Amino acid sequence: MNRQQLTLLSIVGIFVILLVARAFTGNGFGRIYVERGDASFVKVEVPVLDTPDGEEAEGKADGVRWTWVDASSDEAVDFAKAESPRAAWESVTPVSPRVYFEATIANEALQAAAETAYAGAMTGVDLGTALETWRLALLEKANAVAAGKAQPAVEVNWAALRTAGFTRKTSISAKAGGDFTASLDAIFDAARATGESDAETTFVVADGRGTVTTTADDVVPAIGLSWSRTIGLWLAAIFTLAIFSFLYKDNPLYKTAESVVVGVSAAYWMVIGLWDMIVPNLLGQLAPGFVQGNLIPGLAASDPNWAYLVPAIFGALLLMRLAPKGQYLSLWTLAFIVGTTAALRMVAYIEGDFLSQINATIAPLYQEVVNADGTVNGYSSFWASVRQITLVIGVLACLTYFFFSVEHKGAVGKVARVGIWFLMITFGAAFGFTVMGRIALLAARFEFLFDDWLWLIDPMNQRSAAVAVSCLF
Amino acid sequence: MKRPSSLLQTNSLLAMLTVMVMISGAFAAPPAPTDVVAEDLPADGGGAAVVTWTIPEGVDGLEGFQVWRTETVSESTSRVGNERGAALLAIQNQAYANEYQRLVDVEGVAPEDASMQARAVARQAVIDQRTSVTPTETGPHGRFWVLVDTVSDDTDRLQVGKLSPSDEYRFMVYTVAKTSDGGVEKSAASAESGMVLPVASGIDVKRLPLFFILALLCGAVLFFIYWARSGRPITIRKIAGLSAVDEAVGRATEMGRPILYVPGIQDMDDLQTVAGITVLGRVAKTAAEYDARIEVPTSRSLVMSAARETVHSSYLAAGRTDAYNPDLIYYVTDEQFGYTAYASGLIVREKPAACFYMGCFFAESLILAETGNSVGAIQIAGTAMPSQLPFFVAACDYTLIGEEFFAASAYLSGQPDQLGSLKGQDMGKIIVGAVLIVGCLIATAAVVTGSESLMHAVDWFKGSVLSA
Amino acid sequence: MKRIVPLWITAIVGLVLIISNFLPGTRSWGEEATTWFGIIAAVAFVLGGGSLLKVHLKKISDRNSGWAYSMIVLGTFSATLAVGLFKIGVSPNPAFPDVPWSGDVQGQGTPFWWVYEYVFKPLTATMFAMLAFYIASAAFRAFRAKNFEAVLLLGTAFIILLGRTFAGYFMTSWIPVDGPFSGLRLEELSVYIMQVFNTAGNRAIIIGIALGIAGTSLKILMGLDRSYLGGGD
Amino acid sequence: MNLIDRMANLDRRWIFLMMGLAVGIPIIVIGITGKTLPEEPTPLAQAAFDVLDDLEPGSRILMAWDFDPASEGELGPMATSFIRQCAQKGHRMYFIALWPVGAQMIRSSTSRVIGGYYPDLVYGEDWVDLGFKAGNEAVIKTIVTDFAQYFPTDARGTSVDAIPMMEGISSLANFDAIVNASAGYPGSKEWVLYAATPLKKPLIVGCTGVQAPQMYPYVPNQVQGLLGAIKGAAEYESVVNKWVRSEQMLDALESGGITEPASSELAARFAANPSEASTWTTEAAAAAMSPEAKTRLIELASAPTPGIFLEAQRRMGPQLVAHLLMIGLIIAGNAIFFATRRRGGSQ
Repeated sequence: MNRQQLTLLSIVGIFVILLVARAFTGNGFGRIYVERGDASFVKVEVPVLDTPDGEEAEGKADGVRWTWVDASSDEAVDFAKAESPRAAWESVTPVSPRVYFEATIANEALQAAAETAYAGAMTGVDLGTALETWRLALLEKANAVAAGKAQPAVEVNWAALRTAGFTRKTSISAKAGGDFTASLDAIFDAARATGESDAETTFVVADGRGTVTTTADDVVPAIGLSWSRTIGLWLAAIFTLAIFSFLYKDNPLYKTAESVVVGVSAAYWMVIGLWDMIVPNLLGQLAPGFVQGNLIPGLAASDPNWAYLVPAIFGALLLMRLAPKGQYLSLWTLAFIVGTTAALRMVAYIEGDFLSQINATIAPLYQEVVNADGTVNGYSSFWASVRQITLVIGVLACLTYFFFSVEHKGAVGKVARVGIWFLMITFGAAFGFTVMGRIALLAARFEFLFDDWLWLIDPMNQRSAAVAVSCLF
Repeated sequence: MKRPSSLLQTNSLLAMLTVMVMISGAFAAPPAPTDVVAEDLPADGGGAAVVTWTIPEGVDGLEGFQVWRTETVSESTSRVGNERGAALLAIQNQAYANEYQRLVDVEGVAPEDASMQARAVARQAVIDQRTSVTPTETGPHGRFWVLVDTVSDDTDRLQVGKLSPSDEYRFMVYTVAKTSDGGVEKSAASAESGMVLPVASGIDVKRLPLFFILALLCGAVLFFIYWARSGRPITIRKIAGLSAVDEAVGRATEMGRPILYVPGIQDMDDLQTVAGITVLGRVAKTAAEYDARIEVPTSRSLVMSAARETVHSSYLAAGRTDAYNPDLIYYVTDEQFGYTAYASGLIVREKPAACFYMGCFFAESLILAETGNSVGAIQIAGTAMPSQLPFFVAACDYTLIGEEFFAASAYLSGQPDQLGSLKGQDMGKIIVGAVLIVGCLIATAAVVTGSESLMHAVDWFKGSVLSA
Repeated sequence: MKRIVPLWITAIVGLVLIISNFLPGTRSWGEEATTWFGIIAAVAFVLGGGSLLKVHLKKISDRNSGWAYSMIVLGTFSATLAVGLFKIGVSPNPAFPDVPWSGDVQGQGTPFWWVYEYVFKPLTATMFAMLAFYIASAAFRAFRAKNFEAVLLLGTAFIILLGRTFAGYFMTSWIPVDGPFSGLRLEELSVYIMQVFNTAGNRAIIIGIALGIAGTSLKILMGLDRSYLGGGD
Repeated sequence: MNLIDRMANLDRRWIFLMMGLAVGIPIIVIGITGKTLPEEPTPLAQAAFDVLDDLEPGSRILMAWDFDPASEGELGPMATSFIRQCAQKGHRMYFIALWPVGAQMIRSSTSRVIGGYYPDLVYGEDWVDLGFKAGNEAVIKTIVTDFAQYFPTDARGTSVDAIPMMEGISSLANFDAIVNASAGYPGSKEWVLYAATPLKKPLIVGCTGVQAPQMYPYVPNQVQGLLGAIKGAAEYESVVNKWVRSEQMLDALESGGITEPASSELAARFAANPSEASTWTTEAAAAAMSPEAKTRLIELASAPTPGIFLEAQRRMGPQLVAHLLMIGLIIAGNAIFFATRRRGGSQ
């Protein structure tokens, strides 16, 4: 076995060991959980408060305004009618695995508790007392179950949960996640008041025993695995490793990743350029009505600004570069680009760099540092002065090095050499800082692999700490 | 966890102060300033006005003056809008509370239903009363005023900035004086000034020093360009690394391997790319003469076409148009690392004998230089990116540091324009050196001798000439 | 004609932008020009995509070596472009649910966001992270203390590398903070180097570059430097 | 082949492996133990904090996020801490990006900090995301005098006229400070040249290690606060974390009925030594406090800082080991170089 193979083996080996260790310990890794819900909206007429007197903006006539509101908001409850236009789609919110785990533990505890029937007599007369006793007993049991779950279970028995009377709202939601007491209380409160918590979940007292039943047959779990994002995460991890594989040797995997990044980035820039710049800033000026009506309804409608035909034409000329003929026309646009940047930079560099840097360097060579009691601190003054003198000498010497009209001989040569020393120290500092930056970037990538993908570490407390440590030891 | 805005606090404080002032003012208010005149600040960039007034005679315990200005139209609109909004909101809340109370207490409606019905009634109340709400619009002289600034007692002039050049303003001034019991009192409002529009004038005088310095530097460059054009010789010091170009190209020819030329990853609007393309012209010419293959992957499509034209004319100049292959000069991607990945892959695959990195580089400098090093290529780099220089210095055989790169481009082109402008820039450096030495010495002298006039001179120079 | 028009465009645009700095009345002209510049810059992204398409289509049709990778480039390019341009899978803006194209294409959860989050981001970030490895390799093989200049460079780098971590503090923590030699503590020393030597060196570089940029800009605006139009003259 | 030759021809992949381990192992160790190295803020990081702290609450801060995922490792923690300080202080934040991917950086940092820890901030009143605009320095140059020209809408497609906090914003001059997180061009240098210098506005720059040395000459005239590389981020992060904790304790103390001067003094004391808070509440002076406020105070004192606000400080661990490795590699490389050269010379 030669050294190359050994290196490869070491690198691959480390990752394989990590992967295997993760795969066989804990409760899986590299998954993304989301909470699914409904985003539904309704168009209603609401009163307008803040229009200045006498100004009747469009759609704001008669002190009312047509607007879309969230279907669960107060406005929707008040003003929505049966015929009001409605729209809805699925909303997806990512949740950390911890929320999912906690919800699972809570639900298991709750389920275990709810399955325990109340043993004593439960008649209509002292139903309240009986319920309370039962509630406490169930809570105790639920707590015991939850306490025994140092390791969160990953499998959720949805059928059992349904039987236990769970609807999406009362059981597994990010908000109630982990708090089974609240869920249990909600059911009992409902039971005390009406004997019914909602249309589907029923608390029944029969034969002296209390049970929770449900008639709902398709309870959709709110929190669950997101396949698209989980696949995405694994893809990201594979791409990360594919790029790292170039460190060993150029290989097809790397070349594939390379091609992907070329294709994706070019398209990404195009899309962003179109939606963030061309549509609002160019089309929004040339065809404000169309843009406002179809693409950016929030844009204030105004009259077309025909001056923007100029950049449109320049843009079109630039694209002539792709055409088989008339490519020279794109030089016109290039001329515009070059002229703009040259002029912008000429003024800004002279003002912001040239003058301001001279300004910052001009200071007394003798710097007086005064103590709190008003006396001059000789020691500090000395060093402050040395500092200023060094700075001025450094600037002058480096400028001499960049002086091209004179050969570097004699006195000029000596000063230029001092300048080189200053430059080398400058480059050394740049080197140190650059190393610093690069390592931080690598650390961030490793954090992605170890944290998001392998779930080896958990600095953001997204999963329970027990899971992370248990897989290593 | 937001702390209450201190703006509110200041406002309420101000109101309290005003009340206090009004109360004490009822006894013996000091006289208001007279002759309040407002004028547009001449020769500025717009948005500034000067207010002057006459200090009233014989005011006991004169503290200073308060300058107020009128609201602009947009300020009025938004204030009025806010006031109306608040008033309507109050009406709505009141109507809701009344109706809810009535429904629950009198009609015995269930709370949920009551709340719904009450909201509908409240909504109707807003619609009904929307025209009856008229916000206040008062102040002295029938206007609404905004406090600009408070100035000391010996001041009779205030320059007001941060105005909108498209709005008209009037000003008025209050006298503020101390009362005998230690309080503060304010005079009645002065007569308001005439209308002033703080327009921009033809020339912004504050920026004139910048203009002159720009003209001086540009003049030096132009002078030496014409000096050089007239045929007078311009010497440029030897630049180590340039002589290596021929050597590198020669070696590529010997080994039969290609030359890789990377003109940076910025577009043609970056001057380093322009310099890189200039150097490319020279390298391509040498390559054409030696019959070496030169490959130029670019990160911008514009750079690609510029490079194609440059290389084409180089081949033309070398009389080798037959050997010119535009396909070797091509666009890869705009994306920095997409490009780097491609270029470093290319180095590994094609093993060029010589690599040139001339232009604007960022993080890819190290990857390219290190990869080039690993295939044993002669590497010559030139960039003005200070952050990338340490890596080129370390990993390449020759490096053109910063301005040296531009100088090299001038030197290689041999054009009088380029050389002349280099000389002109050197003049700029002489000016910098002189200003620095003189400036520091005068500043030192000012500190050591404690001379006020010297100190003022330095401050004036730094304040108005060097920071236009 | 081919050369004259661009030269005039450059000169006029440049002149307008420069005078707009000094004549407030012309400021709005400068604003217009810079806004147009931004739009053209966005069009340049389109040009970039178009050029990429052209290059790789040619590669595929010529069956150049590695044309299969060009297929991947084209495939990912068109897929990303499609989900982005047509806002596939994007829910409308909650404030305007009746306008189907009003949605935010970059919003979390959209297919375009997915491409960003799971393809673009890991790939570009990892490419950058590779620099840490190259820098280590360069440290071992390339940074030689060949001469005095190189010693200065490396020595400074050492001080910065140590001074900017806990190691520097640990190594020189025995030097009293308020004593006369406190400046020799590594963390102090690294600050001193940055604020004096580094500032001096960079200041000279900055001043030189500013002069160079002013000179070159002038030549470009006056039509003396036409290299951006391709060719030397 | 002897040892020196073998070392001189060492396959660079071994060095890659060493670097990988030097970074990877500390990450795992720190990730499991949760311990970070102590940070002492340098004057530059403190200055960055002070500029934002000295502004009145409600000040308008332009947050220019000019970076991409490639530099997120360095700049992400700075962005997080900038937002945290501004949100805690009650500043109004205006986010813009000059890098195409910067828009995503704005989204991720705001959703992490504002979404996760300051949910009571209202979009459009306390912060607004104006998104990406193409044009590099031309964007800055334009908005110095006219903001709406480039930004007719925010990133969500709402007209700026309909956004409450955009009222009174007509140009960059209306902002109180500019905060920039920058990974290159366009970035901090452009903000210095085109905005901070002509407008003389306070500018705080958080930049990558690569840029930091070039930004030093601008301090303190053109740049008021400079955070360079992950070290700058870690220092600033620790300053902000300490301040936020003492602010929260201050709230708890004030709501518990401790008078204002006493509570600010106490908050500073407890922030320096959190364990003191739990013992102090038993003292007589604490008797005035309500039990809820007491519990809250102890909770605040003993609660760990959330993981996302320790990102930079955690990364200082791998940083330390990797720096030592780099120094070792340079020394080893030179030792081999001189050893071979000497031998070569004697032949």
